[in-house]
Amino acid sequence: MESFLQTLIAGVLLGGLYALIGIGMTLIMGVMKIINLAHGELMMVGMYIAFWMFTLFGIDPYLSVFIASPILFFLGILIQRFLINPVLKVDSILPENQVILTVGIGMVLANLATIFFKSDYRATPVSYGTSAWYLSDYWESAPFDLSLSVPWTVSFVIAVAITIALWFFLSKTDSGKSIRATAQDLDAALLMGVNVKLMRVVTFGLGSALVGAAGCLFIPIYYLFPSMGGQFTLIAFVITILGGLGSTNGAIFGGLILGIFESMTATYVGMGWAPVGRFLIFVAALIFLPGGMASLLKKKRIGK
Amino acid sequence: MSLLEVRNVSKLFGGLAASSDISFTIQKGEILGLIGPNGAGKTTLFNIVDGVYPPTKGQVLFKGQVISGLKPHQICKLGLARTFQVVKPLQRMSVLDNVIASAFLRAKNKAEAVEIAMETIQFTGLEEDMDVISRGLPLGKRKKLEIARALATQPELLLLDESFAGLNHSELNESIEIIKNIKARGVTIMIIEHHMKVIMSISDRIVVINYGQKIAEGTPQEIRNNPLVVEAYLGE
Amino acid sequence: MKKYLPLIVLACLAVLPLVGLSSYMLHMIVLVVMWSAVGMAWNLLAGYCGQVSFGHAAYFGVGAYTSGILYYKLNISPWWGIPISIVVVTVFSFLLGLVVLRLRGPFFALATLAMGEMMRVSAENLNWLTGGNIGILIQERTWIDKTYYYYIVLAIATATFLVVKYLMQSKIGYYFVAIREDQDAAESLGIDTTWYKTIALCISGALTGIAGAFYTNYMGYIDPHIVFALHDVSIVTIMIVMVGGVATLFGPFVGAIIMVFLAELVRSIPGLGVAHQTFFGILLILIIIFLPNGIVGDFQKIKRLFKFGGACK
Amino acid sequence: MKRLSVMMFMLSIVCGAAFAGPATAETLELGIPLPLTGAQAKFGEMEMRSYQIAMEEINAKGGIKGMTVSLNFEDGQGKPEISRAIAEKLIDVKKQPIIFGDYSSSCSKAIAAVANERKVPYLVVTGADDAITQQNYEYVFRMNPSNAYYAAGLGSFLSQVVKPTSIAILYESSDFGTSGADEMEKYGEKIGMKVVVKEKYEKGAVDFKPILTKVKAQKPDVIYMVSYVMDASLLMKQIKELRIEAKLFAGGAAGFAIPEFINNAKDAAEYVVTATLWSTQVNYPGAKEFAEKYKAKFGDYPSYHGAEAYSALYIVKDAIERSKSMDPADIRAAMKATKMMTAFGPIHFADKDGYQNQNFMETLVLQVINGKHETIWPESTASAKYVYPIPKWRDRK
Repeated sequence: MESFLQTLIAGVLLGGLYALIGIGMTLIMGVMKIINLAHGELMMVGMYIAFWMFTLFGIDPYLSVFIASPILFFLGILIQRFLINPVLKVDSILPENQVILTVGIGMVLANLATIFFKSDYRATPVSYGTSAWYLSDYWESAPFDLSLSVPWTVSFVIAVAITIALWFFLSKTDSGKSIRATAQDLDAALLMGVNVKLMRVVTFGLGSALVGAAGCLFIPIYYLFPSMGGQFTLIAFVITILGGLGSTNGAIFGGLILGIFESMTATYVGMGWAPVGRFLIFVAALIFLPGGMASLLKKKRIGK
Repeated sequence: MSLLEVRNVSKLFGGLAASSDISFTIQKGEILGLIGPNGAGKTTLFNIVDGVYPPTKGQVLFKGQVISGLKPHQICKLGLARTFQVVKPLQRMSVLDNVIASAFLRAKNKAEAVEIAMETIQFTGLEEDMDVISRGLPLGKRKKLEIARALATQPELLLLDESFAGLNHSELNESIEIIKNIKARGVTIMIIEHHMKVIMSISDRIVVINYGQKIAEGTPQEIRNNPLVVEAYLGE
Repeated sequence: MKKYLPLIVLACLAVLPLVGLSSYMLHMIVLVVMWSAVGMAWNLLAGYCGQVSFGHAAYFGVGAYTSGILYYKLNISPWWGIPISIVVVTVFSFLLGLVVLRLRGPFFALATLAMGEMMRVSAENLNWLTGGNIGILIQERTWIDKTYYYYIVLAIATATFLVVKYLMQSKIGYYFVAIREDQDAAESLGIDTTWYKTIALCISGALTGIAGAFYTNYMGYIDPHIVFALHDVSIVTIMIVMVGGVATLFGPFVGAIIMVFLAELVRSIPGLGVAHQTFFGILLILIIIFLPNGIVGDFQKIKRLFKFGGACK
Repeated sequence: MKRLSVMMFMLSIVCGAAFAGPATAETLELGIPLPLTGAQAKFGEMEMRSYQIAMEEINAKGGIKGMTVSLNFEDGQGKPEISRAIAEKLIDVKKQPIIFGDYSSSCSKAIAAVANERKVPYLVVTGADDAITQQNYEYVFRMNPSNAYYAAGLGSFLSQVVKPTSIAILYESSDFGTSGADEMEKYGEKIGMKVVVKEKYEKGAVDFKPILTKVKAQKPDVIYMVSYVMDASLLMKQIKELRIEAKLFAGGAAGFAIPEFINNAKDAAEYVVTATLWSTQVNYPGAKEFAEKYKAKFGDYPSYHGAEAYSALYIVKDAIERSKSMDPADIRAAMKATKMMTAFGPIHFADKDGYQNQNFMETLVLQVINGKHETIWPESTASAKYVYPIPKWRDRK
């Protein structure tokens, strides 16, 4: 029982953070229909910003969210405007050449980080890094002990807050609605007079800003080195597909499912196999649930 | 025995009926026109016959054999070819290669495929544009290419989906000529068309659908005088 | 001229070891030829048939491990891996195809990517079969002189080239390209798209597997991180073809020269240090932006650029 | 098309010219393959700095046989085929009479095979896989103990001080992690210690809590972890967070022995012991000086990887100076006869227990005491008395 609950807590916390990484990618993939293999590298950039803000000025990584996100937003806009857009415009036999472009971008970002910041492993030694709340501290006669890590919980809460803010932006504001329209149906959006070109630029910026924010939330609980991006790119893919392209709600569910699934596999099957499980549900989602979780959510609504 | 029989076919998309309980037959050698207002479900019906969608209810029989449930390529092999309303040329292949690709269906080797393709290209009057990469073609020629490609599979029944839309006057006449020649070769044709004058002049019989239902069937003369049809078109 | 180009290139390659190249150069050339074989195999599936795979490491790795396991488990010469991998990888590709070929476009790409990663993690965990992370080390390599390896890999690459060339001139080739251009149209023309995509996947997989089996023999050591690598195998393969020229016969060869030779050259520029990757990354970005169909694919464009110089002659 | 082939021909000529650099008589140019980019770059960088320190010292004292040493670092990116290319280049183009360096076992294996085939001595500096020196490779020498011996010191500490009855083993999915875990399992059987959990994880994992929860339920006496770099600190942070009480938390070198471990895990690192090959407090001549020099220059103490690289250059210097000529065969003979003291410890390449040209040495145990790595075992070289039993998490402030 203790194992199960503790694993569940871990899974939910992890899932919330995963979701934030995934949302950035789901927006980009949904609106632009491109595969961005530099996503993890953008997160790495966000983490370096948080790291230096902490090291040089003592700014808490959580506050760096407000610094890293705007910077990443502009970086994303620059990348989209000057690198990705020209490639999307040209006519090539395989549209996937944009993927190779993002590989190149990722390679350059990671290598620049190596040159400027060396390949040292970095972490922000925040004071609350290892503190936790314990069930037994509050309830003396608890039948078992559960713990809740402070930084994990704070990161999770901020991730949820950002997600809610994003949801408001997408569903209540005009530009948000335009982005959603572009993601759902490009032709319809064009007909409705949405400035698709602008929306693409904004979306890429937004996606980058989100993953940058995720980077800031990760650094108190994780660490940092230049070539760390790849594994997070893969996780973002899994969540995007699980959740459904372009669906933020889907990405949240996708992230939570992945987090809980991975934690449960680690406890009850073996952590070495956890990545296999991850990709197994990924492929299964691709085949049996082509619209992702978003399509399930929609179906239910129609059913009512 | 009729060449094609559509038997009580219905198709639902998420609760909405795109076709409901449609039945008709096509006899060997005739040209059957399929008309109806926009969104009446004509192309859906083609897609059902062609195997793109399985029908929700009912059956399609080709040469006495049930073909609903088969895949498009299997149906094509049986001798039923189609064109698309939104033309789908194989963009980066030349016109000749486009036609060769489809001619392979009945050819034993490449030489034979080329032979069939050349013959089809001459038949449809595309000789001059043979080596042009197909996405560079003007719309009229792309529509012709669609027909040529379908013909190269040597079908017994040809489904033409708005092959005349967007053509200018001379192209229109050319295409009508081609259709008549196809008929002369003994190929049965089912055609969707908006151009009333054309459809009335070339069809032997016409089926009219509206809101997914068949509302009339008969010779062009009968259709012209059918009050239901008039209402469907005027009522728009 | 164009007709004889393959023969001329082959003849040049065949006499290369005779001009007294250093063992180092020969190693680089072996890698170029091996990667161009992998590139050609990928090109068949992606460039011609339009199914962009991000998981060719799966086939490469299964081929490599076929060789490795023969040696490690059965004590058979790993060279047998080359013929046996054809069977093993074909069966493997067929099974994989049952799953991934249901998907199209970017979804296919992502599914293959996941498959490649799954194979890597499985190889890490199946200790009894693959030796897990310890990998498989072949005690004695067959020859010290690289010339033999070179001729073997050249034979593999030539065979791959001929298979691709022959297929692309036949009915199958037309069908592949038809599927790439428009799958629905192809289906309506009587092409069994699922079947032909499976054929493309199996042939492409088997050809990649042969190269993988060669890798085991040549390098003498494999482990899951090396042969099932996402970046170092799957993506490098894609880059080779994209840079060289998608859907061209010579593209993979030119791409392999760039990705192996030029990368080594850039790496060796004195004083560049670790920045060589930035340099090379920018080079890749420029190629993709200005030559979206690769060097061979957009050769006319390059020619136009140099026309000015040509007129002065 | 013709132009293309001409271009390709030109390219190959340019390549050939660029690859073959001349070497002057007064300088001894030595190329060293190292992973300077990619996931292993951290260690490549540390080794590069250590080689440079050694080079400066040697040059200040007149170089090797009167020649000034100049080091070229070649980025192998941790890819075996590139490491092999570098080795081929050094042997074939640069005619370097001895090869040394590279970091991972897989790259070392690729170089070892080439070196032995071409009959050029190769000194393995950090590659730990046992198989490297079990191949009857005459020309391959290894200065670091192989994986099987990494935790020997820790083993004796366990059996003499802790006397545990059960152990949980967590290890990363790499050759280093796998063989480290296997060795500990074997050792556990020998001393009657039950292995209650043995779990592998994908390196770079974010969340270890699930696997740790499983460990917690088994209540092992010792938790032994073989991890590279930062996984180590994440593991300890999360162990602290879950308040898993074990008699001892032990690491198998690598990640637990680098300074980043303490910097990152902070108070969670306290009292953790780890096996190591070397520490900054050992009494070997030059060890402390090297460590201080490194810290002064780069702000942090090196781990054993740095000491290995630093000493490697001295071993090479020693062998070249004793060698009759610059012929690889002579240098090999000199290498074989090596018997010297370095900052890393005594070096002697022996053939025993199925190994060839392998340096066997005593390995150490470190414990984090008051936020510093202290050498605690063997007691002869200890810089501080070990703390055992360790306090419970709940009782720490």
